[in-house]
Amino acid sequence: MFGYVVTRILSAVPVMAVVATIVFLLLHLTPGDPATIIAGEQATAAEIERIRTSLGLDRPLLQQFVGWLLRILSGDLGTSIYSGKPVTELILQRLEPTVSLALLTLSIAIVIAVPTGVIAAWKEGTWVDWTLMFLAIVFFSMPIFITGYILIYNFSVQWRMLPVQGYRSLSDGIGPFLSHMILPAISLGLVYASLLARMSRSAMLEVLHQDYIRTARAKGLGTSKVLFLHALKNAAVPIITTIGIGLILLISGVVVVESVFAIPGIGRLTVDAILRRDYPIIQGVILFFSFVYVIINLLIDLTYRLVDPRIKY
Amino acid sequence: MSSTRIMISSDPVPAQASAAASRGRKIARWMLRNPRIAFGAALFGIILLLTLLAPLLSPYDPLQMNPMNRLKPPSSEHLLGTDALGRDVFTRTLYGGRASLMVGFSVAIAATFIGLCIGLVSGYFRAVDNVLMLVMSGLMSIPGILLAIAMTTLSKASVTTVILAIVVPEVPRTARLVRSIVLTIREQPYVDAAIVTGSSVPRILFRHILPNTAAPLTVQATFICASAIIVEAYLSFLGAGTPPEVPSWGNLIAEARNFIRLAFWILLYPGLLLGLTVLSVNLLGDGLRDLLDPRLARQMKARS
Amino acid sequence: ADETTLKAVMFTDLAITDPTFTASTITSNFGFMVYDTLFALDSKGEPKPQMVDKFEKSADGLTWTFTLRDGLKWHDGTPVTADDAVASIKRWAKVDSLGKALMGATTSFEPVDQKTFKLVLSKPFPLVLEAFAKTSAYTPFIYQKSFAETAPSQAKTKVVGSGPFIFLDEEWRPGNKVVFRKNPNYVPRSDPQDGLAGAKVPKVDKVEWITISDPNTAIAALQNGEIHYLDNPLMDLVPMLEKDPDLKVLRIDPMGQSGMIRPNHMQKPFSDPKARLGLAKLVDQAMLGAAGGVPQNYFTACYSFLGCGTPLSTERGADGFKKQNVAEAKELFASAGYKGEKIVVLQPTDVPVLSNPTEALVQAMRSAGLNVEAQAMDWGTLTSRRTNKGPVGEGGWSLFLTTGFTSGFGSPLTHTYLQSSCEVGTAAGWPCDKELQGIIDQFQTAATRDEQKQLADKLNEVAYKVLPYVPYGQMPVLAAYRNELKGVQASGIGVFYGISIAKE
Amino acid sequence: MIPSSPTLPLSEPDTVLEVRDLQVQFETIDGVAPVLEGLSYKLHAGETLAIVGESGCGKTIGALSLLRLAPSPPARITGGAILLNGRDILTLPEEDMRGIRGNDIAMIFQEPMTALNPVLTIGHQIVEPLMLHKRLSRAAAWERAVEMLRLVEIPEPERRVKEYPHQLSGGMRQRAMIAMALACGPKVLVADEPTTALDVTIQAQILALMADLKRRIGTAILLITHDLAVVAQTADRVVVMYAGRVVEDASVFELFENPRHPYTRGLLASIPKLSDGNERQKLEGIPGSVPPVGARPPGCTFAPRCTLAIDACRQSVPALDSVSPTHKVACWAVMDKTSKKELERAIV
Amino acid sequence: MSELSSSPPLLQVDDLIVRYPVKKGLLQPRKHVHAVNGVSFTVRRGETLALVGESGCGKTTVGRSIMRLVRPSSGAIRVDGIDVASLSRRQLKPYRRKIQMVFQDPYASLNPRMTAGEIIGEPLGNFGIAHGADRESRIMSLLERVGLGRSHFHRYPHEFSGGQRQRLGIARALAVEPSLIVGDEPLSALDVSVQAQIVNLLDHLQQEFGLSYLFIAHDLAVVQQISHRVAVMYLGRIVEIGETADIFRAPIHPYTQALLAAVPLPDPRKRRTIEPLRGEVPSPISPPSGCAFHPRCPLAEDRCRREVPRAQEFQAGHFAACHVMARNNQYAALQPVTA
Ligand SMILES: Nc1ncnc2c1ncn2[C@@H]1O[C@H](COP(=O)(O)OP(=O)(O)OP(=O)(O)O)[C@@H](O)[C@H]1O
Ligand SMILES: Nc1ncnc2c1ncn2[C@@H]1O[C@H](COP(=O)(O)OP(=O)(O)OP(=O)(O)O)[C@@H](O)[C@H]1O
Ligand SMILES: [Mg+2]
Ligand SMILES: [Mg+2]
Repeated sequence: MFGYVVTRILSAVPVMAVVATIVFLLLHLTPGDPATIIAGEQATAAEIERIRTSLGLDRPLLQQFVGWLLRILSGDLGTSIYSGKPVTELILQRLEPTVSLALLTLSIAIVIAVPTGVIAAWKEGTWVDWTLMFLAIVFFSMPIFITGYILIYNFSVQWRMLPVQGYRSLSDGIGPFLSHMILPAISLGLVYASLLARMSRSAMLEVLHQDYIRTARAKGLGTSKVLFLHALKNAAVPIITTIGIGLILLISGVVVVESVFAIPGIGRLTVDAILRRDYPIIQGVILFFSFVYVIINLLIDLTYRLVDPRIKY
Repeated sequence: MSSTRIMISSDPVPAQASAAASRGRKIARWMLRNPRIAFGAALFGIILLLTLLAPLLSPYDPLQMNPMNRLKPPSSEHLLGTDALGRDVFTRTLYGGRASLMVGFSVAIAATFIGLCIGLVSGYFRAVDNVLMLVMSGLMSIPGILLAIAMTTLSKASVTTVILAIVVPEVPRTARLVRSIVLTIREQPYVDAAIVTGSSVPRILFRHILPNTAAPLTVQATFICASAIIVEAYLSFLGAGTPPEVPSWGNLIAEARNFIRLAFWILLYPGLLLGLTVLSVNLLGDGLRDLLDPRLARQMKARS
Repeated sequence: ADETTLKAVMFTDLAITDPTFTASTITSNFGFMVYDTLFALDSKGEPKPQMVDKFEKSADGLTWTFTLRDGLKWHDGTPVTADDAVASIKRWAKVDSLGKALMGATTSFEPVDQKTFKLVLSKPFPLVLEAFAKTSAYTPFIYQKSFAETAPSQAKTKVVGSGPFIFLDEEWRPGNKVVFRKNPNYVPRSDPQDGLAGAKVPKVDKVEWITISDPNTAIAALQNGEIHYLDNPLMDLVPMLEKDPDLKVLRIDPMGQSGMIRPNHMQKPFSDPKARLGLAKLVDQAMLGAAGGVPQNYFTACYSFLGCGTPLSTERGADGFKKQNVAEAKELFASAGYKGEKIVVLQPTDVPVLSNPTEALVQAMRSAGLNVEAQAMDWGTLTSRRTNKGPVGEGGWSLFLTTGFTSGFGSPLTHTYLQSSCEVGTAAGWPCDKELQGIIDQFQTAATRDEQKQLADKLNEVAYKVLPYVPYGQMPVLAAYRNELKGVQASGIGVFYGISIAKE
Repeated sequence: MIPSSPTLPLSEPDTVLEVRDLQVQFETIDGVAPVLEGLSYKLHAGETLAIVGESGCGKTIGALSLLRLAPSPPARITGGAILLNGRDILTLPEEDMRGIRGNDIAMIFQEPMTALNPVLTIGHQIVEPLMLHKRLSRAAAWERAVEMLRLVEIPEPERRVKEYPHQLSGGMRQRAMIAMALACGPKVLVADEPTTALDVTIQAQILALMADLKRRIGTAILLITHDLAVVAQTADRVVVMYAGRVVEDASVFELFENPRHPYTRGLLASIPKLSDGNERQKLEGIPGSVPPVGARPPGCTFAPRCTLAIDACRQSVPALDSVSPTHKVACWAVMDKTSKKELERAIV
Repeated sequence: MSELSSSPPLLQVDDLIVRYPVKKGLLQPRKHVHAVNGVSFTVRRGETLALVGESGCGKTTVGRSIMRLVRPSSGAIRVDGIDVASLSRRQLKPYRRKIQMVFQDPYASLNPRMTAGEIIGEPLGNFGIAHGADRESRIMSLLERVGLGRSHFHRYPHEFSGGQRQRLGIARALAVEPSLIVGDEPLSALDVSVQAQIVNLLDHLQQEFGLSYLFIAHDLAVVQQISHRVAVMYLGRIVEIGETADIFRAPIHPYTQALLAAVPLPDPRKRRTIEPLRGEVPSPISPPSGCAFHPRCPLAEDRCRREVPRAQEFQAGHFAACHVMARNNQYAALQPVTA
């Protein structure tokens, strides 16, 4: 088990090396250079050149790449070209909002989606199934920012019930935290819950057609026991997979939601960094994401074990 | 149709009644059985028709601006009002569909094709499998939208760039789907039979394995298409989409969002059409998935 | 708990804290919070002493002696010295064009004692005080000597100022918020606040600059009372804000910004002045303004290269350019030998106030039969693309739109975009015209207002022939804020001293 | 070790379960197709009744219908009655039906791998019906689960009870399945091809176990299979099904020694017989194959494959008629030859 | 049968060993499934050799190795004296014309997207045997040979019944006119009535073309019907091999005896009274030491636990690998197992 975890984490290394190469090449082979942006709106060519030299951007590509790799290997993601702050610190600062948003969204989605999927599967082919799945596909088809604007407009601007934007840490109290998080989490959660509900349904359908469900019913068990114990536990693996995939997809949604609700999370950090060509941040964050990806996948695999005794490591 | 019939069940249950059914009743029954496909296709067909007939339906040029006549509410002159540069929203919404659908189709076709090639090679040739899958994992671990933003902002903004930027993150998923199918199919006895009866590798790949990817890839392609249309909108929203000259729905929405509170109609109609399109494509995909093969759902899950 | 915190959303996010490292405006704003300047412009644009208590000018105008005010202290408690001031000005002068000009005319610039320093010029330089009070592009803030002695190409990140607010580095979340605390030891001037001059009294305990990248969200947040102050609100929504009884909209900088169409003088077709004239004929300033979403009451069509509302403003030579004339433009392009070559227009899609007018201009150009390709990009990419001097086939460009602070346009010497010296260092577009540059250079010695006015007329006339750029109007810099805020001033740049929050 | 002589049914033994003219159809959007067209048989206490027939003739559907668990949609019971101790369970509310499942009628399935829930322990799965039907406490139920495992001869039942199905071998799983089915002491045990997925050696173990248990517990067994050899080894009585109907119903001896229906004969002629001799007999087989549901011919469904078919066969369905007190057959050709009247006299 | 035994072997398998790697984590030691653990036998022209044994004992693996669908870990497979393992991809082609395979699952072994004609025509095309009209007529005659009609030419597999599908599979194998057909449980997915049809067909074809069969099965009753010789496998090894009649009349190895005893007889008068073999086949990942059968063997001795028994000839052409039987040489005394 421990060995398995270590192996899995080690297997992240080649993936991250690939990511590092992709990102480095993407950044350095495309036009646009941070020096000009740093120099400001009214800078002249000479000043830009001065900044370029000071950032080491005039050195050969390979030299920059190797230098960067070496630094990463020593655990140093570099410092932001702009603020001069260490990338690690910037990521850590932004981690909390993003993680809270993701987790809250996740919880909302799971709480809504899994029972929805279970019920839809149970009522397969009836109007209940049809309605639930239609709603799911409608929400799934709705761009997040439109949902976001609709929510802001109603809850914040019209009814003034909730704040428009921003983030409060959980340490500021559960009230402020939730009031800031609820709208973003809902606008993101709807899409995610729809995905999850659809997947839960199909996972459940698959399980409900299995022999052991027939066995369970042949024992005289009631519907809820059959559904929520015998079936759901078996459907858990694909559902957890979807939760995991969703969590990764969620990151894309987070970028949009963080923009709409001005949440200082990692998504926004990355977009800003890309727009400014703050290379160390872009590289650092994307490496970080690929690490998170590996960890999420690892966690999913470990969770499989909890629900499915057949899986061993 | 024969290929799909096989997939419904290996033991079809033809009913006596069906022999006498007229063609019309057959169609009606087919639609009853696949309401999602029927509804999705109808909705999608209407939207497609609207966008294709845009020049006939609207007297305006989608790019013709008149800044002095900006943000006008819907009127008889401008059915859906005008936008921030005084362009006709109705016209732009229709033309916008062309760009968005083009992006959707192109991405779906390109991602499917590239993913198919990679997946076939990776699934059949062990030697390259590890390397290809490593690169795919690498690509997958970068959140798609960030990769796309990076690609569009860092290179010249054009429709092609946007298509490419949406395609790249989709490729690994498709490649993995195809690979998993290849891995399953190559274990099928009929592939063994083909080997034993002297079939060459290309023949096995193209005659025996490839056709099995058609159904799941069709389904996958519809979902990619739907997602591409949304992603295009996200990219435009984040300022990294198609050039503003191109009146894609994403651009219309992105331009409109600053005016929601002054002129909601600029956002409403392209937004509505975008949502309906994605909905129709998703319905189509969902229906196709269940029609083509209920077991497909499992493979789709494994695609990540 | 009784702490008052002023929450403001600035027009962009603070990325760099060293105002001599970058010319970016938000860093200037930052400077005005934490640093102080020797002189500062009042609301009429006149330089007034700020850190300087008194100064003397010798009769020949060549020797200037400055004495610092009493009680100036760095945030770390050490006193501000003449050494600090001299080192800071020297650092600034290495990057700022006006600073370079000043140093070019300087024999010596040295501290005399703790609080006194002396400037000895080799030739008369009429803009000494203007230079020390400069607010646009690089502002000569006074840093600690140790800070000032690092090369300007090396960004400094440790911020120790002497201004009315203290920067809390540990609370800084780049991309999210910048936090300032009131400087309890700040000794303001005794004269009342006037523009950037006069007393700077911090009246709130904390100022937070919050980043909200979505302009709609920002406005909603202001209306919802989550923030107090919104710098540079989306122009389109200004009328709506004006209607909101809880809010006020103020012209922070009445002269504001001037729009410029920058053609590339190095490449065809705009290397030919006729083509530039043709371009100017296509411009309908009011239309471009409207396209940018500027409400009509805030937009001024302006035909003066030195800005409208500045002392030297003039419209000499602009008569033929006040109305769009496509036919004439066509002719001009034809006579410039234009045969349908591709014209690449850079369009910064993330700046609505530039992006939409660019689109409108592109349409006008197309209507004149020009083969225009608009290339969309974000502002960051644009600033880097525009340094490419090559032909369009090699990543070059033909024109782009930008804006500049009108306050910097007042003098040809501080007007970066007007420089046509044919040197490498001029602003992107690289105008090159000996006659125009000659007139600009004459300003260095034009001592009296009259002399300057005459020169300005001449300059405008020549500039409308040479067209280093095509002006397309002027709009104020606005700020919207909640009624609770008292004491917001039209200081030209958003500053937060002198502002208090009234409790309901 | 195993009692080798089949227990012959007494003249009027108590019937535990009677299926009377059971009709089941598949209702899909394509139309309605009958699956079971009048299935009838009786199961007596302590008896093993085998139902045989080729794949797809409706054996499983028939078995599941006993518990009202045939997959619905598409299956729907449209007629007939299922009498459990004289009570028609088709009319019971679902609630009461649950009380019968696993309690009065228990079932074991073909694939022990897929019929056990892979994510729950064996013990848990055995305990469930005990707590539900017998209202045992958790502890008591677990104790009984261990006992049941011991009964089905699973070594180390205390340990196995805590294991998951995948930790058991195929044979063990089938034993666990039996333990689970028998936990509540059902009156009827329905075994749907309980050994088909197993190797011969394991099959022998399981059949031996079932015979042993039947002797000890006295549960009536409904054994569904397509393997006539298994039938010969275990059953007291045999019902032969073809395409949704019973074609022959006889005691095991009569069936093997004097098969009347051409289908039964065909089946018997198809079985390769293990012999110690050197001779290779020719297998006969039955030409053609079972028609799929929805494409069954009119009249006797077997007619198209039948070498003896006469016109009557293609026109109307023969009824199940007695040829001896313990032997019924549904065949026009057979009925033609045997004078019906004579037979009736013989029965009375 | 005597003339059969005198002809040279068509297929000769020598000490075949096949191991499959078991997927494990990077840090765990690599494990193997010892699927086939040293198997030797021959198949002569016109002969049917049946390979029987319980599930997982490696029958399919032997068949697949012969078809070169699996690469053996060691050992030799010779067809007409040529070692199959050494063949390159190109050399493999003529080899495959000699040996063909019929698969267990008549559903999965036919590409659902190809018509019967295409399926049977595929080997003809691959080996360039026939083209155009010639190919068509050959396909037709193959269809007829396996008892299908011309009308089936354009049908898809799902339009056939299980037995018909298996006929298609046989027709495909026959297309290249092979000398040997490896049948991997070609009957086990079929109903008895249909099984009988196929058994008869195979018999008929053998007589017509002088085919050899390697017939993999687990149903001993069928095996007796169809094979000339039988090889009994247990956990990757052949424990007994000999003429069918010998094996069924006088099985030597205790496993063979048990296997035979476990076969239910289709006669209610002959109910089994023998206690069934205890336990189940152990895992081939870690097979028991010595004689793999010893944990289940009623006669097992100490030596069985330690030493792998070698095959010994008990009678002409009748080999078995058992220490106990070899010592007692009791085979002659054995009674037929059927009551
Ligand atoms: N869920 C279902 N949907 C459609 N057809 C079905 C379904 N279940 C069973 N059938 C069909 O119903 C018929 C009877 O099925 P059933 O399972 O009772 O046969 P069986 O006699 O048990 O066969 P086997 O020996 O293969 O188990 C078959 O033709 C089968 O194909
Ligand atoms: N590709 C493979 N990878 C790993 N193990 C395998 C593979 N194929 C077969 N095995 C294992 O090798 C052993 C022998 O398998 P094989 O299929 O040859 O047995 P078999 O005698 O044909 O069994 P059955 O009667 O079930 O078909 C089994 O334990 C099986 O699990
Ligand atoms: Mg069945
Ligand atoms: Mg096998």
